[in-house]
Amino acid sequence: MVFNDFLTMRHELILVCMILLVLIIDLCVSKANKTVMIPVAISLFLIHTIIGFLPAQSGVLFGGAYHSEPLTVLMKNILNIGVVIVLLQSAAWLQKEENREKISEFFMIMWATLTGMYFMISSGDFLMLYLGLELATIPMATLAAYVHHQTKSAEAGVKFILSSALSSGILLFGLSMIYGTCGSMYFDTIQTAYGNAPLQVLAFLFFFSGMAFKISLVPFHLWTADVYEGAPVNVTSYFSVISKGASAFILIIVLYTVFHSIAYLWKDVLYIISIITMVVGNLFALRQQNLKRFLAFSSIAQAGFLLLGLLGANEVGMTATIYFVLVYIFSNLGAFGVVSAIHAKTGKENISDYNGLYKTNPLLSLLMMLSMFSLAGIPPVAGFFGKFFLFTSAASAGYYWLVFIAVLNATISLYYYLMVVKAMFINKNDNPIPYFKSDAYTRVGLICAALGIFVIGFWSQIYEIITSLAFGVIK
Amino acid sequence: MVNYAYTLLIPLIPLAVFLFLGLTGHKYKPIVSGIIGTLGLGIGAILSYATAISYFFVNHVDGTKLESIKAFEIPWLHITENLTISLGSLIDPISVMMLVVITTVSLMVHIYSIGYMKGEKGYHRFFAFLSLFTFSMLGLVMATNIFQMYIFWELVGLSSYLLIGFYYTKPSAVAASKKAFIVTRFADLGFLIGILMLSFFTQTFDFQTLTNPNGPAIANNYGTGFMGLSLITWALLFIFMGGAGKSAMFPLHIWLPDAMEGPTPVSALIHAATMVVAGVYLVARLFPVYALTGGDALHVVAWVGGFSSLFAAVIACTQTDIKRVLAYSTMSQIGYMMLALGVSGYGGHDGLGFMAANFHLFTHAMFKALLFLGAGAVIHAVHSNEMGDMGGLRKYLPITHITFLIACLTIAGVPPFSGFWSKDEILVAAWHHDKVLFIIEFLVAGLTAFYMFRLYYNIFWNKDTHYHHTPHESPLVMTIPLMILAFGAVVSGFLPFHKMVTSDGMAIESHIDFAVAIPSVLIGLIGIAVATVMYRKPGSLPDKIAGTFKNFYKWAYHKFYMDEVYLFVTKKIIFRYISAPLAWFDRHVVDASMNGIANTVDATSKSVRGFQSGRIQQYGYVFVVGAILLVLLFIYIF
Amino acid sequence: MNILTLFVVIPVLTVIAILFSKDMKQTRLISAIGMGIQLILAGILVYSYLGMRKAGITDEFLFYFDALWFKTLNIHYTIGVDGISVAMIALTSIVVFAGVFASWTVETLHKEFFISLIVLASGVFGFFISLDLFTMFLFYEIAVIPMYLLIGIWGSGPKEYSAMKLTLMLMAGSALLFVAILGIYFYSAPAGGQLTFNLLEIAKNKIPIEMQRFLFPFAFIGFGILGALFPFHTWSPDGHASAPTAVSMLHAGVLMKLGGYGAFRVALYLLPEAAHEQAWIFLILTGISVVYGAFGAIAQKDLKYINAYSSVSHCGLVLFALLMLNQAAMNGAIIQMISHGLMTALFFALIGMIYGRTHTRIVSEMGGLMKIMPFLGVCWVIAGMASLGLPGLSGFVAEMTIFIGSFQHTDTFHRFMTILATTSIVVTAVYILRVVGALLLGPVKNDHFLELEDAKWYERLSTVTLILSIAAIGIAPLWLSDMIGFSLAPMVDKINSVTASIAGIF
Amino acid sequence: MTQGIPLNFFLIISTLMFFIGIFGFLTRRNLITMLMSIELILNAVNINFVVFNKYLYPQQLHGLFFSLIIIAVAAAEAAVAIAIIINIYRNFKSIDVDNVDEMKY
Repeated sequence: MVFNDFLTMRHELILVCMILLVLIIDLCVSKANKTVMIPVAISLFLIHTIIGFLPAQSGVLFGGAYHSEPLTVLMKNILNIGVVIVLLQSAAWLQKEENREKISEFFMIMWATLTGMYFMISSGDFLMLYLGLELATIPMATLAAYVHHQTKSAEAGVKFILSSALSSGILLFGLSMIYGTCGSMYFDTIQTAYGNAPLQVLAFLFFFSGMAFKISLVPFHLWTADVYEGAPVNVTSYFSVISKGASAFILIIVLYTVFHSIAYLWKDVLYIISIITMVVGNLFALRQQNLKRFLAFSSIAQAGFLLLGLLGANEVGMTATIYFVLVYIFSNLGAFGVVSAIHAKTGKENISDYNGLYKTNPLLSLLMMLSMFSLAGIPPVAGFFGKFFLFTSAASAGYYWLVFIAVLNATISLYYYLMVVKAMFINKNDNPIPYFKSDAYTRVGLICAALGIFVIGFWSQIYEIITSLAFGVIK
Repeated sequence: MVNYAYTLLIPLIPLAVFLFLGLTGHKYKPIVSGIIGTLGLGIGAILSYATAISYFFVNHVDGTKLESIKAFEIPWLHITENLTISLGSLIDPISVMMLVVITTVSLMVHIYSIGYMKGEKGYHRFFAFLSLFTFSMLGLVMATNIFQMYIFWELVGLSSYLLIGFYYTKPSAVAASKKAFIVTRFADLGFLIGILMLSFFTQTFDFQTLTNPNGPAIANNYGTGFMGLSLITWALLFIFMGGAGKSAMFPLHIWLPDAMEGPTPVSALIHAATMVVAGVYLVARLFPVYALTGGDALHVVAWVGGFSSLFAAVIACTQTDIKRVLAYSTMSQIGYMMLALGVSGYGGHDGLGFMAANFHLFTHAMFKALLFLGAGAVIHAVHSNEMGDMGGLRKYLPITHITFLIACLTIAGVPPFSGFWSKDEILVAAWHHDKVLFIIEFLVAGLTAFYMFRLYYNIFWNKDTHYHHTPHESPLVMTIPLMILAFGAVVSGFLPFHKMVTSDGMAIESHIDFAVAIPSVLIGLIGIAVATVMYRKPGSLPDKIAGTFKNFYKWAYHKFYMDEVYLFVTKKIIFRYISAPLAWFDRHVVDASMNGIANTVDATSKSVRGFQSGRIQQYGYVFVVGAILLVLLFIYIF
Repeated sequence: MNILTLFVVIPVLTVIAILFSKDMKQTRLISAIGMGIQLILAGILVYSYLGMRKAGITDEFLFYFDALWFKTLNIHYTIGVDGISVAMIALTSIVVFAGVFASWTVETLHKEFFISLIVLASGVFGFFISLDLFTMFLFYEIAVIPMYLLIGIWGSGPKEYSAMKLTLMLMAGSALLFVAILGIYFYSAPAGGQLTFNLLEIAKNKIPIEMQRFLFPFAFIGFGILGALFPFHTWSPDGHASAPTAVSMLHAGVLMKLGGYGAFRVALYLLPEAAHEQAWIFLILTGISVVYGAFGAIAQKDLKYINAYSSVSHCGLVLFALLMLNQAAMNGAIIQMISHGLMTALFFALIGMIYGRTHTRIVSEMGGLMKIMPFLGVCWVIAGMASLGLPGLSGFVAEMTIFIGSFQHTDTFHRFMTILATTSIVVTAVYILRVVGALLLGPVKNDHFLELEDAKWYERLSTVTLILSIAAIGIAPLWLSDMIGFSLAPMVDKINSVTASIAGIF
Repeated sequence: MTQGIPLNFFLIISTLMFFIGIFGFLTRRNLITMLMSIELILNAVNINFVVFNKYLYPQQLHGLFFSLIIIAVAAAEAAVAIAIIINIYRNFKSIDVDNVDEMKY
């Protein structure tokens, strides 16, 4: 291993160094002014993000267990941007009295999970994938249970850790069979060796259900709502945006490379799962009162849409999916940003609490409305483009009826997104949430999200870049 | 060939007057608008007289054909490559005749109204509407193509609506105007469908092409299309439906009596002299097509006309509202004209009926306008429409009395008044064509004389009613038109119509056929005599007679319950059994099904919430089962 | 910059300007100016368009402009206008202009109101100028969504319900549309060719007939829902009844026209074979909505409901005529769109003004208003006359062109349907006169109405603008119908060039 | 020495363990026992990897490594899980899974 090889896995290494740095700095900072860690950590991560954009060299390490390509780099950068915004938005909440002494933990754990995701994305064999998966999952549970004195938070933690353990158990069982039938863990080898022997199908389905758990596809989604509701807002947004996005990326890579030979099979699986997911997600989202829970189900429905992109099984599909994840990150972060800002100030997180919000906090409610429209796929905000391209890719494979069902579901989803808009703009309220000024971090975070929501759609370059990278991945 | 392009001014001047008065009328003293309107029409009248003289006499050599001249035409709308709607003015015998009629009567009515409407609010509005009507009517008669005619046909309907509803705060007037518009509109639907069919077959709207004996309408044989009648016949019948509506032929007549809610001059202008004869004019305009395509349509025309005339005459005998009597007499007289057209043939002496119809149209315009204006003068004097409130007025209203008497004699067909000549021609035509129709018309002649003189006596003789303020003769501005029209009523019979207005433009020789003339005069006299006996002096005789024909009288008095029938159809059937159910259907079926979708979604979402039980183990259970289901699905099914 | 792009840019600029306005006066002034410019621009457009035609330029689309947007999917920003879209743009600018003045006195959240109104307008303009299915769809949805806020916030009655219903039904429509657009896209070029969203390119290529059969219902119903196609029209009565004045004006006047326009441009123009095959089904549906709407209107009590149902009837006539698939009828359909747009806007404006005074829309509670507010009364009568198709007003021109055109169809079934449709003119007369009689004429029912005053200057401005345009079309229709006809001819030829396996059911 | 035992026996054992584990996870009420049943599942997986490696691909060591790593990760997982369960105990005063359903629907 020479120095160059380390440069290949730059993202991971730098992030690990960052974690250690935070640890060290934290030791030097006295308990009284732990809050200083917030700017430090955020700026550190900002640096990391910027470095991430510097031209990276692609290559393969550890005999193919780790590989880095422009596409994976792009995925990691997308995640980084998301994380930056999440961090900015969580500042206000971290500054609270009860969280003071755990600020650094928050950063370190979050980044640890991020490292895990990096490894998953760049993994070239299932061993690395599994390691990354666990690294991304186990610390997440502690994040969910971050506020240890809250029963809800604890409950969320235990629910997450147990069900994720179960899912990774099943996933592993699948992996073991893959190993048994292919005699290797390396993607390249498996790809060539993979057929449609019952055992292999079984293995694939076990593996898939393990991944589906991460993206929370129906029927592997049930943990989502509870964990999202129980976990602190910012953790929830991290869950719903970053971790989901990462798992989507990995699913793309795995499906398009390793299991490319049995595409005909997993297409059927996705077809069914996507329909169920959209429908169930919408049905549950319809009657939620708690915004976090509401967003949880909406994100499930979104995951259902996302599968349509995968169904294309071609460059268009790949591009569309990655693009959609990007759009989704911004739209969802816009929504969560508002929720967390309001939660940090007032601790309210029910839709009914938002009645008449526009009267008092016009900007927040405007951003909320934009995010809602973006999630519902209404032009001119980015969501429209994301959905359009997703459905295009599905249609390119001739799934017109699926597209039709999906668009109808989008209409249903519009209903509950509009309910939030209605609450803020139309409903009357005697004592609405009073006007407040949120701190600089939050505002920056919100502005970033808003910009993203607006720009990404119209700025076709982004889409073109993704396309240019997407080509050639499919072998 | 003379250039008649200036005839364009005849309709355009009233239009200008209408716009001017409508937009700025309220700014001036009422009288100003009256004068402006009258002047405008005066010019129009002079122009049309000039046209008539130059067309019939100056520029026409006896014995030659009276050509129809397209004086002016501009395209208005291209619909298909063949079908173009254009606006223009057509100069031929009937249009010129109508020009004269309309401008004359309208001018008279304008002058009369200056006095009659004095002190009414909305004075300028009244004159504006009068001008609008005149404009539309002139445009109608000068139409170069059937679609232009339809356009102005509708406009005429509108102005009639506006004028009937002139007293728009009076519910009865509002109702009447609405009724008039909708009934005629319904008839116009027939007209429109007729036009559609005609234009579909002939690919033209133009009258000259249509009426050309070698043109597509007549030359091409469209065979028997539907129910044994050729499609062209159906088209003509539909068109006649339009005409019947405007001309208040049975069963589309019900709007006419109610239309008397309008100011009396309006009744004189629209519902006696001009608009109601539009139907006759329409048939006359398309006459060659009617006559030369089998003539089945003409039979319908004849019988509808005949029946209507009898029907109306019977009702007229029982009415007590003087304007309604006149209204029914109008209907009956128009029935005459229709019948005349119906019994006519094309060309030569067969075309007698055609000539007679137009002749009667002309004379009728004169004396019926006179009658209405006279009635107006009476009403103006006693402030009532009811015969019961009148009587012995000859002392108070000498001029009105005389002119009214002249009019009655004219309509009763007493020689040498004009009515005699025109009616005689019609009877002759009927005699030659169909005896049954002749008998009907013969009876109607008698009835006409009877009810007119019943009216006359009830107003001017009979009992000496005591008026709490003595009625006085109307001002000159009102009486002069009466005299002028009376003059017209007397002399217009001597016009050489047989030279001027004939089916094919060639002059025909006409002579008094004494075999028909004498009996018709006699029955007229009999009618007058009976009326004299019954109504000259107050007496119980009328009631006795009414008593003897109790039921029949009752039916006739209630206009044979036509209104009730219509009310039943519109209110009950259409409104209650079509619209209301439709509205209900729309709310509770169509709309409900849309909402139903939403509700089902909502209900489902309520019912599935149990899945999210909040118990980890159940989550795990679903997880595992889901995975296993997938496996089963894909290993054993695919 | 291309003049057409201005039609989208100016509204955006206006919106930005409104953001900085201080109070209601400024807001409405700005929006009035902005939309005034828009109106002038439309005038210029019509003028120069006619000029270029006179100069003998015979390209199908003028002011053509094309910019690549998304390379991989070959999505372009393609704009251009032919006679049809020019007419629609003119209509839109007039109605929006009138709408701004009709909502002159909006107090609550005035900024937001005018912003959403103008965003809606920009969406409509964008839809009419764009030749690329993607941008078309984009603008379509931009035009639909502000409706929710406009009705939900400033509406009356069960506004949330109506707003939600309207939005969801229209969105369901766009769902159908979406499938159709994608389907067309993936067959827009022969195998191996470069796929495209560009209308003109697609029209050159023949989409396989099976695909057309599958896509046509999606496309037609998708647009039909917006065009109040029976039985998907039920959003319209509730929506209109709850919407504030200007919104009803824009919605019935312009937005519903997107339906007809799109149905023509996409469904019929791009899928001609299927159109020929399936026309009869939709002819029956539209025929129903023509008569049904009219009869429905008779039974209504609320002014807005009456007008909403009459809109169903009139818009039904538009689709009906389009499905006749011949030059004359389609020409009539487009004139009908414009005419109905103007007169229904006028109607809703007047309803709003009267409601603003009497605070009721129930016909039976009013009466004798002609005495009290003659100006509004006369305007109402004119609007009524226009809608019952009186010569000299736009309605007549449109309806007659449609009826004569449709009756030229060689197929008996079509001619029969035409006669069925003609009956609507009588029914229309019935409910129009009923309202005129009960509302304006007769004695004054409610003495409180006696002190109500007649129209203000801004109300006069907005109504007079509309009336003038209605009369202009009604009196001199030739230039309009020729302008439309010129652009229509090649498209109709293209539609009829195909030989359908079944033509109608007879 | 293991020559005598055919591969299938191991597979059957492991599969049994796997499903016993799942059964335990779904039925036991005690959070700790649930955790233990998950360990059971993981061990089943381990057996799989090892025997596959030993019987089918004796020339390489992927399976062994994988099982080693699984063991390590499982330990970490258990540590975190137990920490959280202790936290649960603090909040709920019990580690019975039935109490942990505050959030639902």
